[in-house]
Order: sequence, then C-alpha cells, then structure tokens
Amino acid sequence: MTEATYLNARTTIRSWVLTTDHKRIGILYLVTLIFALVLGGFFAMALRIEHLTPGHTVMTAMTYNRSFTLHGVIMVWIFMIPSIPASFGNFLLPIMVGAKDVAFPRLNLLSYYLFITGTVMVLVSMFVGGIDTGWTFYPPYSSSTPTAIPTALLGVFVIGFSTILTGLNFVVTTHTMRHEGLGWMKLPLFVWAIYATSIIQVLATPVLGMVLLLVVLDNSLHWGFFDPARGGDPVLYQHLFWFYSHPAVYIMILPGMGVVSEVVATFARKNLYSYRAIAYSSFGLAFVGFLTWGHHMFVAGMSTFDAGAFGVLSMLVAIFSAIKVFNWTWTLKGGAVALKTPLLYVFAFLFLFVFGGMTGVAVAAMSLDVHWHDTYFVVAHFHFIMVGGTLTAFLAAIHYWFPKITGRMYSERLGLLSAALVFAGFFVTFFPQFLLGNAGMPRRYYDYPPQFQPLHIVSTAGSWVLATGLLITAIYLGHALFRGHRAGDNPWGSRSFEWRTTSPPPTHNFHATPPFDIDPYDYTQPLPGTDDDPAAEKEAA
Amino acid sequence: MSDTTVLAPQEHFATIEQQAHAARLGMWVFLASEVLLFGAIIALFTSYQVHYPDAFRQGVDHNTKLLGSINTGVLLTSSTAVACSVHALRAGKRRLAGLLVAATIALGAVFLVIKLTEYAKHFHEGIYPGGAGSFFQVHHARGLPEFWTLYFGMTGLHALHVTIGLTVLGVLLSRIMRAELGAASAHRLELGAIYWHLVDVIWIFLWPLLYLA
Amino acid sequence: MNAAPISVKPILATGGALLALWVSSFALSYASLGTWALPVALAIAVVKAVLVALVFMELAHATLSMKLTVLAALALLLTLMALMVADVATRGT
Amino acid sequence: MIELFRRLIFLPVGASTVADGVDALHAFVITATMLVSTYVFGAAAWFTVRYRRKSDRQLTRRLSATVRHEASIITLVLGTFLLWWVLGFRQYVEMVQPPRDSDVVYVEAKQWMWKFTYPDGRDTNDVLTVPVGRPIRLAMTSRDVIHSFYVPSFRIKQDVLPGRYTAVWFEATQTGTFPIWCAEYCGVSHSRMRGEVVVLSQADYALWLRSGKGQTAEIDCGRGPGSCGGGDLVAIGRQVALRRACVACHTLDGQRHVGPTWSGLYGSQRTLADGRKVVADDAYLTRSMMEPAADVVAGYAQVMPTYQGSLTAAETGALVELIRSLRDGPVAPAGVALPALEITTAADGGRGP
Repeated sequence: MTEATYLNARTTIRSWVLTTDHKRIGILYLVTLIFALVLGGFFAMALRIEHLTPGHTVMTAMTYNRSFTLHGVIMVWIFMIPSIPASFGNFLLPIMVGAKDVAFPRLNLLSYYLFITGTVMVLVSMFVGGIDTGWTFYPPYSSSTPTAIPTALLGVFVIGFSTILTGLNFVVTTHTMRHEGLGWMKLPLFVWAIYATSIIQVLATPVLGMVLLLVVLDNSLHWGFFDPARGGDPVLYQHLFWFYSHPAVYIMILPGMGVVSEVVATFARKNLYSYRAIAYSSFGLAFVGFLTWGHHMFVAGMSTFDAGAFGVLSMLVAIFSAIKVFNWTWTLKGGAVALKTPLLYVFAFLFLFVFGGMTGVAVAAMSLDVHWHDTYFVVAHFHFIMVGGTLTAFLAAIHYWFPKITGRMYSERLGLLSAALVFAGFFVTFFPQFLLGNAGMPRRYYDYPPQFQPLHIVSTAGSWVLATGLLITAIYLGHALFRGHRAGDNPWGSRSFEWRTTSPPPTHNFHATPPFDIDPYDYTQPLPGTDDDPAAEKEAA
Repeated sequence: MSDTTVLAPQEHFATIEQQAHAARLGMWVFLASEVLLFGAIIALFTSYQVHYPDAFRQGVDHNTKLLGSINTGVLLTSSTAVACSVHALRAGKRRLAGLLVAATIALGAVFLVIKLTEYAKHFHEGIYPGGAGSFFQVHHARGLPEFWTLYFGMTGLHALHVTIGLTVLGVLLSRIMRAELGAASAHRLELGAIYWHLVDVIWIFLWPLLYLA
Repeated sequence: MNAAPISVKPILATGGALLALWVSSFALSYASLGTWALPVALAIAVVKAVLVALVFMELAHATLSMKLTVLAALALLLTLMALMVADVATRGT
Repeated sequence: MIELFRRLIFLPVGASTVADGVDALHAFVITATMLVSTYVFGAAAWFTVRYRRKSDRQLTRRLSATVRHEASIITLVLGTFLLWWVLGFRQYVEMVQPPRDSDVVYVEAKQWMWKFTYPDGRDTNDVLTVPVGRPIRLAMTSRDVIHSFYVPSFRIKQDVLPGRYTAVWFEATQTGTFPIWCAEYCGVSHSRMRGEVVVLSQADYALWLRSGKGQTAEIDCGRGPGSCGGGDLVAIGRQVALRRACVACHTLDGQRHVGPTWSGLYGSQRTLADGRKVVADDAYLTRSMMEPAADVVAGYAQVMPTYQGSLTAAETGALVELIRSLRDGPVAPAGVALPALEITTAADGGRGP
C-alpha cells in the first residue's frame, strides 16, 4: 500500500498548475528555475566559446552584448534571486515551523504566476530587439539605446513584485504560523536564513522596482529622470540601483548559508558550534548589507566622503560572513563526519565562498578597487560568490532534500563524482578570470588584445568541465526520480523538523502532531521512535 | 444585526485570531514595502533638491499651493472618517460604518478631481514632464525640468495609490452594505483603512516637499 | 494582538489635531523662515504622520513584530536618503 | 620582490607613482586571502578525516563556542579588514586629489573614441602624449553615455560622465606606451574604445611640443570645426569668450559687471551667497559654466544660463586656460580686441576677428 503523499493526492494537471499547496508550488518553482539555469547556462557557454579567440569567433559584437546581458538578467533575477527561497524555502519553511501551509497560500500561487509573467516578458524582449545594457541597466545608455528596454525592465519589475509577495508570505508565516512551543531559538537555521532573506526582499525590491520604472519612463517617454541634458544625474541611478542590488547579493547567498548550516549539522551529526552566532549573523548580513551599496561606485564620480563611508561599512558586513564560516568549520570538530554528496558540495561552498568573500573585501579596499573595478577580477569575484556560493548550495540542497521531496535516493558514487567535477570545472573556469582582471582586461569586452588569449582558453575549457558535471547530475537525478530506490523517511538520520514527517510528506505536512519541543541539532542522545532508537535497533536485530 | 456570526478560519490556520494576526502583519509588511517604493523616488527628489536648491524653490513657488493645501485637508479628513468607520463597525454600528466609508470614498474622489484640476492647469501653462512644453522655453533654471518631472512622477504614483485605495474601499463598502462584514470581521475593513492611512501619510510628506517650502 | 480602543474620542481628537497642524503648517509657509521653512514643515509632517500611525493605524496597540517592521522600513529609508544626499552635498570637495 | 609578485599574478608594469603602493597592498590582501582559504579548507579536511563517522547511529558530545573564542576571531578578522580599509582609503585619497601644480589635459569621451585637448591648443584622438615625471590631471567629460578612463599600468580608473567633469591624475614614472581602455560598457564597440598613453622623456616631450604634431583644436568659431585657427588655448579661449558672449557679463580687466570679472579670479578665494568659501580652481570654474546656480558668488544675481551641452570639452578647457592666464590681473589683449562691455560687438564677434 502506498502512503498518501502530496505527490499522489491528486494527479491531474489542473491540480498542479492551480495548486495552493506550498510543496507543489515549491516544485513548480524548482522546475522553472532549472529551466532558467539551463537557459542562462547556454548563454554562458556561448560567451565562453566566443572568447576562445580575440575578435569574432562565433558571434557578432551585438549578439555578444545581448548575450551577456541576457545571461546576467536570467541568472540574477530568474535564477539566483528566487532560487533557494522560492523552491526549497517554499517546500520546507512551513514544515520546519510545523505549519500546514504558508500564511497566504493563494498569494503564494499568484506570486508564482507573476514570476512566470515576468520571465516571459524578459524572454520576449529577446525576440523584439534584445537588450544590450548589461544587467545593471545604467543610464544614460539604457535610456537611449533603441533596444527592448521597456519590455525587459517591466519584466524584471513584475518578477520583483513576485519576490516581494514571496518574502511577505515567509515573514508572516515565520511570525504567526509557528507550532505551539516552537520558539525562535529552536527554529532550524534554514528558517532563520529564509526569514532574513525575506526581510531584504520586502524592503529592497521596491526600490529596484521604482528605479526601473523611472528608466522605462526615460527610455520610452524621455522624461529624463537621469538624463544629464535635462539636469539629471546618472550617478543617482546607480545609488538607487545598488541600494537594491547589493542587498540582493545577500538575497542570493543567505538561503545558501541556511542550507550549509543544515547540511553541516546533519552530516557531522553534531550540534552547531554556535547556533546563536549563525542565527544573529543572518540578521547582521540582512541589515548591514543595506549600508554598503556605494562600494560599487568608487570610481563612478561619487564624493570622496561617501566613498570612504561606504568603504568602512563594507568592512563591517564582511565580519558576519566570517562568523558563519568559522562556526560551520568548527562544527565538524568532534563530530561524526560522513562525506556524502551534499557535504562535498558544502565543502566546495566553504572554500569558494571564503575565496570569493575575501576577494570581495579586497575590492572594498578602495585603492585596489580602482584597478579592479569593471574588470574580470570583479567578474571572477562575484561568480565565486554566486556560482561557487549560491549554485553550489543549491546543488547541495537538491541532493540533501532529494529523498525528502521525492522519497527516492540517487547514486551516491555518481553524486560524489559530479560534485568533484563541478568544483574542479568551476575553479578552472573562474580562477583565470582573477588573473585576467589583474592584467587589466575590462569586463563586457567582445574583443580583447591577444595577450589575454591563453587565460581565456583555460577559462573556456573549465566551463566545459563544469557543464559536464552538471549534465551528469541531471542524468542521474532524472534517473533516480523514477528508478531510484526508496529512501525511507529519514535517510540521513537528521534531527531537523522536516525529517520528522514521512518522505514525501502528506498534503498537510504531518500525519500526527509532531513534537516541536526538541532541539533540531541535538545529537547527544538517540531519537525515540526512529532508527536511532536502541529499542528499534534491538527489534530489527 | 447579524454581527454575531462566528467565522471559521481557513483550514491552514488554527484560529480566526491567528488568521487575523497574519493578515494584519501581512498588511504592515506590505506597507513597509510601499514606504520604500515611495522612499526611492523621494530620495531622488531630495538629492536633486540639494543639487539645485534655487530651481526647486522656483518650482515650489510656482506650484498651485492653495489647491495642494486643500487636498491635504481633504485627505486628513478622509483618514479621520475611515478610522471612525472601523470603530463603528467594531461596535456593531454597521450602517454608520457604511456611511463613513462612503464619506471617505467621496473625499478621495474630491482629492482626485482637485489633483486633475491641478494637472490641467499645469498643462495649460505649458508644463509637461521631461522639461517639455512652452513653460521651459521661458524658465531656464537648470534643474527646473527635474522638479516638474519628479512632481508628476510622485503625484502620479500617489494618485494611482489613491485610486487603488478607493477601489478597495468600494469593495469593502459593498460588502458592508450586503452585511457580509460585521463586528466579527471588522479586521477586513481595518486592513483597507490601514492602506488608506498610508496613502494619507505619503501625501502628508509630499505636501511640504512639493508645495510649501 | 490589537486591543481596540474603547472610545471614539481619541480618533476625533486626533482628527482635530491633524487639521490644526495642517492649518499651522499652511500659515507658517507664509512666514519667511528662509532655510528653516522646509525643516519646520517636515517636522510638522512627521508629527502628523506619527499621529496617523499611532492612533488611526493603531500602531500603538500593535504587536512588536509590526512595530519592528515599520521601524526597519524607516531606518532603511533614512539610510538611503542620508547617504544619497551626502554624496550630492559633499561632491564638490 | 614586487616585480616577482607582479609577474606571478599577471599584473602589468607599474608605471605611475601610485602603482607600487597599490601593488604592495594587493600583495598583502591576496596573501591573506590565500592563507585564510587554505586554513579553512585545511581545517575542514582535517576534521573530516579525524572525526570520520564510524557508525550511522553514532552520537556526539555537545561542543559549543565560548564567547572568548568567537570574540577573538571577530577581533582578529575585523582588525585585518579595517587595516585594509585604512591603507586603501589613504591611497584612494591620494589618487583622487591631484597635486596643485599638475598640468591639465582635457578629455572628451564619445562613442567610441577618446579626444585629448592640450593646453597649447592641440587635439589628438586616442593618443595621449605626456612627459615622464610630471603630474598630469585629466579633466574629463563625455558627449553621450558613461565611459570609464582606465590605464591598467598606472592603476587608475575614473568614470567619465556626460554633463559633468570628473578628474583623474597620474604621474608616469617610466617612458613607454601604455594602453587606455574604456571600462564602462558604452555600446556595441565598447571593446574597441581603446587608446594609448605615450610617455616621453622630458627632452622628447619638449621636441614633441615644438613639432606641432596633432591637430589644432576643433573648436567651432562659427565656420565649422577648426575654424578658430591655430594658436594656444588662451587665444582660443578669447575667441570662445567672444563667440559665446561670455564677455557680455564678465570683464577681463577687473571691472565689476553683471557677473564677476575674470581678472585675478583664478586661484582666489570666493565667498558664496550661502556663506561657503571656495577656491576658484579649474573644478570650480568648469562647474560654474555647467551649473551656474550651484555656487553663486555673494553679491551677484543668479542670471547665468547653463552651458551644459553647448560647450565642448576643448572649449571649456580654452575658457579655463584664458581665466588662468588672467590670474595676475588683466593682460594686454594679444591679437584680439576684447570689447568687454559691448554686447552687440560680442554678439557679432562670432564672425571672427
């Protein structure tokens, strides 16, 4: 007899596309996100191939410019920003707080369809002229280029609306839907991470929405909010844009940090070295992250006073990431560490994120930024954070919660192999880009002087290894989806709340009211009623 | 009156109190988001004001101060009316609550009519967004086009919010008249009222920035 | 949770206060305050906004989470404005 | 040592006075990054091996951070970061403040070329010729979108904005040719917007100055670009002042008129209408042309229109040079009669001398 799960409760297409079940909406997001990742990845590969030789390789300058813009827009707004919160956050947050659903299930569905609408608008812009501004849409270029700016920017605006509604839903759910007896200090750290992310989503995204609207008005009606000929100041656009887009980096990385906290504790079978430090530092990142946007503008013509202020504030925000990294690493000490696929991805995360984060601090050291700004050094730095951080955490999450979501298990050997390939491929792709940046190669260059070619070839070769790793992942996960052996309810032996119900969970998440009075990271004693229980062990024997 | 109807919560909530609390917090979080939306354009306005103090003074001096000020009074009164209507509905005085919401809607409509009158006056004078129009061939102060563009942007966005608020209040009014809202479900009206108050608060700041000083 | 005010009096009193502040703000705009005109007008606006928020929007009776939401939004808004204006104001030096 | 480091991480030669300091900080920061990454990964790897799992039901002892442990890590890390900021900020301030005695070259960026205008009135496209060992300040503006002036070998970069003048300076320490790249995306040919700085020895530079290479400034004196003829920037400035009717309000001989006189203006301290005091340097003068309302001198009415968009970088440069030439009071008009107060003459002065 098969158990009733959210997957087999109703199986019509209608029951999926009009579902208000947070788990199914999470799955809808996951499928859409993987589509976005593939599309953004396609452009990335095309860009890398173009750079095999200086000048024309496979595409014209205009195609190149549109491709890197689409790569950026798709990866940032259609993949990174919603990635972990919209998929795993949706699926897990209500379960982790012991609720039947998010606070506003219909709003949740609306949010998904807004996301789809925005995505379609961005993709349509590809066919009605494309956009060639880069994902930062700086005026006056963006307000004068004849390409499809209004379509694309309104698309991003709509996606922003979806982000706000998702964040709002999570904030309210965390506040009002927690199970009785589940205090803030007992919440899984993933919930803290998603909650802090949601705060940024709700408070930063409207600023982006506003400034994009102004650029659309500048571009289509020539209102000139940022047009120097009418007295406008393009640097003010950059202020407003980065007021959103710097915190957006934390929208991308914080949920990944939540994943890391969960995975590290589970595979070390140990309490986190400091729960409070990790929880509070999420808030630290969320709030101090709002004060540092100006470090994107050190050479933009900002005042020296402001530049100095943003420089020192940027140093403060880095400390919160450092606290987390330190605490994760020391969690392993005295644990019972099993190097499974999710943990291997987390190790990749740790290394790449430390490297990416430290080079981030380096670019906030102001005189160095003057040389590095808008070069491949910056490109390498933020890919270390976004791919090495967020994408790696996303892959860790997929592997960690795969049995939770599907009830099945993938091949561990292929998992470890592809994780190693992804790590190696990533490193070979992006490490040379630091060196290119040192040498002075500016970003968004279609053509480049021949002395940079060897490094570009290495980088392109790395991108193929990375793609191979991801392709293998797709194949064995696809296989496991239908053919994988049954995983059992709690294959990792985790103490966290989402594993206290069946895998996959039933429609209303719990068959019986689970106990929410324990510490989700307590591995000091056996867990009653599970495989861990000595009594159960005896019975099995 | 049928205000004693006990409302059942939606199935994923344990109690109606939990549901009302969630709805209220949700509205506040949404308003926080709205504050930042308006905050972005106000921050832009303030920056340009610091950059072009003289042009912005000229702009303010030229603006239709009397009409803008009357509109402030209209919105303040409407806010008071809708606050009273929430109070009345909680006390079970559905009819009074309905009347007060109707008054709020009427005042909101007056606000929009006055706002449109102002726009008509500006257009007549040759003031259009983007520094277009005959006005700017006579008045050259650098930064003046930005004042008027931002003026249209800010008041236009605000007028859009007034319109949304009026729609929400209209729906609530019809539900009060059909006795679908009563003392037990007063929090629904309360949410609409909170939104209306926010629209009022934003105007409270736009008024001095654009009309007074 | 929101404990609803029992009497309608605070609402009416607040409405009266708002209109009084409105009139005074309008009148003050004719006094030649020079550079102080805008700060004074904005200070009155802040008082009005606080009254509306505390009494009409019942923030005074709201939960801590709601108050913190408002505070967070205001703190970030002020940060945005302060650092943006600081750039424009200190650029010449 | 620093040369080895440069070669190791692909840095170009350091050919300006700021390069060595920046590269030293670079070395410090990158070494620390490498060490910390290795340390974190090493620790994780060691714990993974040392505490590997022995049984799937293995229990672990609770092990928590002490406040002292957390605090010491925070202090150490934050201390390092703040030290980087202090070092970086000091260098940054040095990089954005040109020495007082620097030579000025006017730069106009447009899609997709760089145009340099020298004090002697010459124009060159895409090639900037400078002497070694002299501080050079670039006053830069853009004609269309944002560009960014980047010379990797000098470790300098500055965005070039339409509607505004931004400045960057450098002092080359070795002769040679160094590439200039545009670092801010500016359209389809962004990657081809390249130029070069040619650094000559002082002697070669003097020769270059005399050779008259480059074109005469393409300043429009009413009969198309270049119609102002030759001559140095001061002479061109006089013609611009006539043609643009600057002299309708500003005198060159020290008399007060609608606007302040230009005589003795340069380098003097001005008291503004709002009480601020500023020194009338190049930045102030260009700003006053573009945004007359920004700094109104006390005692004068704000009636000047903006010249934003109507003056090219070269014309602005010429005017500033003219005003600079008058810093010690009026000089006898050379070649061009300057009818200081007669507006009618100024208006048809456009037809040339």
